[in-house]
Amino acid sequence: MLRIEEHPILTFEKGKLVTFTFDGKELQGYEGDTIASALHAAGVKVMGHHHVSGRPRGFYCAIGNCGSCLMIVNGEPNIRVCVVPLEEGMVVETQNNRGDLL
Amino acid sequence: MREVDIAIVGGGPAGLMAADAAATNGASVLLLERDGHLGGQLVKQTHKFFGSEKQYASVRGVKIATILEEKLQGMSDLVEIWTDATALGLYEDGVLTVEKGKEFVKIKPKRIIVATGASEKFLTFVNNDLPGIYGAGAVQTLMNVNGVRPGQRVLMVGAGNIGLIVSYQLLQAGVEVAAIIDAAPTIGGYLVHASKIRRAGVPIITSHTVTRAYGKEAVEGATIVALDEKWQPLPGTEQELDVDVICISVGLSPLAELLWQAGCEMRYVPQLGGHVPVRDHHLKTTVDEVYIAGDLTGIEEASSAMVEGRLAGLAAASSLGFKSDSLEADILDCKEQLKSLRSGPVGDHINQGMAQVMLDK
Amino acid sequence: MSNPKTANVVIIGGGISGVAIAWNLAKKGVKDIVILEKKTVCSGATGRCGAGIRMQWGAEQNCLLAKMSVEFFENANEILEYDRDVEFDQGGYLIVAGNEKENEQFKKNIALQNSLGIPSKHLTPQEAKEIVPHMDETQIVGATFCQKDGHLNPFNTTEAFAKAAERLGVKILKKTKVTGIDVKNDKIVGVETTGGYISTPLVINAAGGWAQEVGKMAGVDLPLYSERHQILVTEPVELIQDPMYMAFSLNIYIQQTPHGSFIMGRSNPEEPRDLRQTSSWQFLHEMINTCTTLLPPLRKLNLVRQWAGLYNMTEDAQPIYGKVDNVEGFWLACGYSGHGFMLAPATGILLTEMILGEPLSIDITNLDLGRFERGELCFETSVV
Amino acid sequence: MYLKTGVADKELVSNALPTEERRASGPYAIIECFQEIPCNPCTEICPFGSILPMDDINDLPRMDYDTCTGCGLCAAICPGLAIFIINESYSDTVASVGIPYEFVPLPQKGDVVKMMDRAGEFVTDGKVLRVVPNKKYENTPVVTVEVPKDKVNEVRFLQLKQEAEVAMPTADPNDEENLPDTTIICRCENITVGEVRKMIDQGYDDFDELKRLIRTGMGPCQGRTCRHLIMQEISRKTGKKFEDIELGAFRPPTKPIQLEQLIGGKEDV
Repeated sequence: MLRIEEHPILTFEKGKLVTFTFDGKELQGYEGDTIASALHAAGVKVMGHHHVSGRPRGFYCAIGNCGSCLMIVNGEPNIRVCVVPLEEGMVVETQNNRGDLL
Repeated sequence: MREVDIAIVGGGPAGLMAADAAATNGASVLLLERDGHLGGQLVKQTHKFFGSEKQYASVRGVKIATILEEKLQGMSDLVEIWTDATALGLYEDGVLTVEKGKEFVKIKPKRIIVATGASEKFLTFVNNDLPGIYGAGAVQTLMNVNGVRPGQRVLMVGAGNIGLIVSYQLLQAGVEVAAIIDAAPTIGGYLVHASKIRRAGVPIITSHTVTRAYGKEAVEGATIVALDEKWQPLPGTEQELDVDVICISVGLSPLAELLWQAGCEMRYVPQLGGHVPVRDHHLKTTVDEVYIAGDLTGIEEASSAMVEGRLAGLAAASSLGFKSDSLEADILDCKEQLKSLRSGPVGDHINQGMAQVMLDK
Repeated sequence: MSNPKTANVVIIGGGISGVAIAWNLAKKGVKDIVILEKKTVCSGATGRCGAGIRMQWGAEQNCLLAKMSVEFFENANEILEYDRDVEFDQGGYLIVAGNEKENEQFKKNIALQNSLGIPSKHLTPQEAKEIVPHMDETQIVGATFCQKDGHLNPFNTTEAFAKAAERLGVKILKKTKVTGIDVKNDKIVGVETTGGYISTPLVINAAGGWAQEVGKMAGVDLPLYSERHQILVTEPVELIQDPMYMAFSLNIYIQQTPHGSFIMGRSNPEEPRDLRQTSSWQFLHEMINTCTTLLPPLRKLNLVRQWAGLYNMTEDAQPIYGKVDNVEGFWLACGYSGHGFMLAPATGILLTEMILGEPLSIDITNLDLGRFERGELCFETSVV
Repeated sequence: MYLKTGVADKELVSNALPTEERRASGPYAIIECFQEIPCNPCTEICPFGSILPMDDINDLPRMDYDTCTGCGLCAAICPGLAIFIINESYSDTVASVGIPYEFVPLPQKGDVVKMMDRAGEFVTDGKVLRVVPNKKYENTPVVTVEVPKDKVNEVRFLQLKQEAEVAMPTADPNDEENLPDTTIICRCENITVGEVRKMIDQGYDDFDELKRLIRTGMGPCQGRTCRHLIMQEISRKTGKKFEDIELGAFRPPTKPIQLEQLIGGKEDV
């Protein structure tokens, strides 16, 4: 379990439980999570594969800059999941190409 | 077009102090913060700060952020705060473009204080793009903001203050730290930080670097190797560590993209962490309307960033004619504080660096 | 390696024109050619351009020059023995008409183009939509299309010429700025540079946006000005658009590169006429407003970067080719008004022929400097 | 060794101790702060003035052991967690040590904990005498533990002994070279070190030249991650000084933004 339940300095007030899907699988996170943090807490490290080399890509900069965590969210490609807040019912999918615009 | 006396880019320690100082002197301030909350790196700092009372010594970074934010909230007539607002461009006509939430906004400030901090340096090693390799900042965000552990067992690369502090935070979050390595022959961070991690059983291994990560879809381990006096790997000294996270903390670079765009004169000063803006003693750049504060003036501690922020805020407000009775004394106080913070052995390189980018004496 | 002290030919400017001329001259046996580049090869207008090439022009001469260039580009990798790829993507140019007047002009252009062997055709809005399915066809009244048009990778194309030229002995001095041109008795005798003096009887001004400045160094006030043009590029997506999409009446062009990113540029007569290469936020609004009206799904693309480059403009938006009559040894290959990249293969061939006194493959003598004094301008309307 | 390992040398520690006589007469604070850094809260907090005022904020703290009562406030406030409270005369048989401890779970009075030395090695078991939460001082609890008298200046940590030991060398010394060409240098565009090296070998020694030709730094991060690495590679291969290599252009925007958001704006243009 990657969620921190007890911490000597910080208290994490968990928000409402949020249900979303990742590649069709139902997962849960909390309000206040980014998509990336919820996936990470659920043990998902690979968020896509580079479209040329096929190498796995995951969370890296956490500030929406590096483009390493691009995923398809609610059908829209190239979403930087490290900075997008998790919402109830989101459909999150692995992106293995450059993203289909049409 | 939104107009304001002073726009401040960055709601970290420098930006918060700048906003406070400028507004206290009567200037209207728009404070822009990329994140969803103010504080910048402060909110990830669960340790108590060094320095003196004026720089909130012995208060935890995360609490300093709250204190500074509350001060600004008391000045809501003059200070407007935008979170989730990333400065995108600083154009030749002085217009600052901002992505505020999902909105593109243009601001025409009379003065701008850039306090964007720093970005993390990275390392080249085999498989350095595997998931499970994170910058120290990302680990802190995940752990201290989202409350999620980055993994089970971490190799920390870099024994500067950030590497040491994040290692300590990992331990506090219940994550094992397999080792802290650093290519340098000695520990770069404060030794009191090193000692408190070492006594918790984490080995600190100097003169070592990481040469490869391995793992199929994500990190499963790392190879480290000893370095000789010339920083070259010593054959036969390779060791493999079973870790699922490699945390990179090999230094910071001043994040000065907006200043480059605006045409500020920059200079490469290794003591300050890279290319930094040329400035005068009031932290004004070579572009008259643009002031600077914090890590982008040169990589230092948050205590100095706060004082610089206050100084830039005072100076920018003063240049617009906003002057309280204590202005001169306040500016002098900032300069004295900076001098004092930089007077010890750890400040030597900062002073050497500053001497190379000062416009006035 | 020290810089040469003498040269038979000095070319000022390491953009596509300069390297193309150098390669052609060297191929014809000219020795001791030096290219002077103040920054790095391709760092000026070439490296900032949209790199499109089309044969769909309104004036016969331009059609012929472009056709010559297309034919060259089709085999550029082989001709230049390039080890990478110039990425000539012949996805065509779809040029849309925003009004009936423009549409009628297009039909006349097609007749001319077809008579010259250019396989362009006129399309209805619905036919155009079949080629670019994500367009809003209600925004246009017609279009023309030529499959043989396309775009290249400007960096690789320039490198291909530069390397081929170097293999033939051309010296490219980068980070070497020309500080003066030495003219004695109305004759070129040398060039002063930040890397030392080079004696030479012949200087070619291929300085793009800085051609006016270079002219002044030789005491010639060229009828040129530079104008900023801006471009933006997006994050890549899977390939959805083959042709370059262009609208003269709206002053825009939009293409998807093989890499997947979209590159789009827009002209604006109000852009500053100086050597500024800064970007503006106004451009973003104007470009994106137009782009998302014409091609609505592109609104979901992510902007990665914007930049600007210089168009070197003449009064009739046509290049100046040829020598300067009162300064012996001073040659011009400038004033492309935005088309220098696509014309480069022809520029290289024709300027070489002119310099060597050979018969011209295409008559371009009317594009000389004298036309401005004679009042014989050569207007071309099909421009962005 | 201190600078290499973070473990203070014996001499440093013994020099910080008061006289034998003072050590035997009641609790005292020991400040294991051996590096001049700008920091002075300990001098401000001490109610007895036992930690002498500093001339310069970078000075090392100095103790007046005659007035120190071992009250523990300095241990609670020290940002470096470098102050410990020692009572060698806690009883006739045992001593006590107070250790600032910022971990969970927090031990309770009466718990028996493992006591570690400055290098995290196990020394002895100890019984927790009290836990002061120090809410007023930023919640740095000080845990006081009963330990054998001869171990009191050896132990500095409790309980959280990690299993983490560095594995023995297993890698093949004839492994690939240190940084093979296949290593990724530009994540966004998936460019390898080998591609960069090949270009540098051909004479390209400028960041923007490489950017144009092989797209390093052209991706969405705009070189934030790779710019320095590429410049280092140029420097390494050409021998050019890092500062003599041009950094290349920085262009707006600082991060990608969806075109949709830029629609409109006519009122300002």
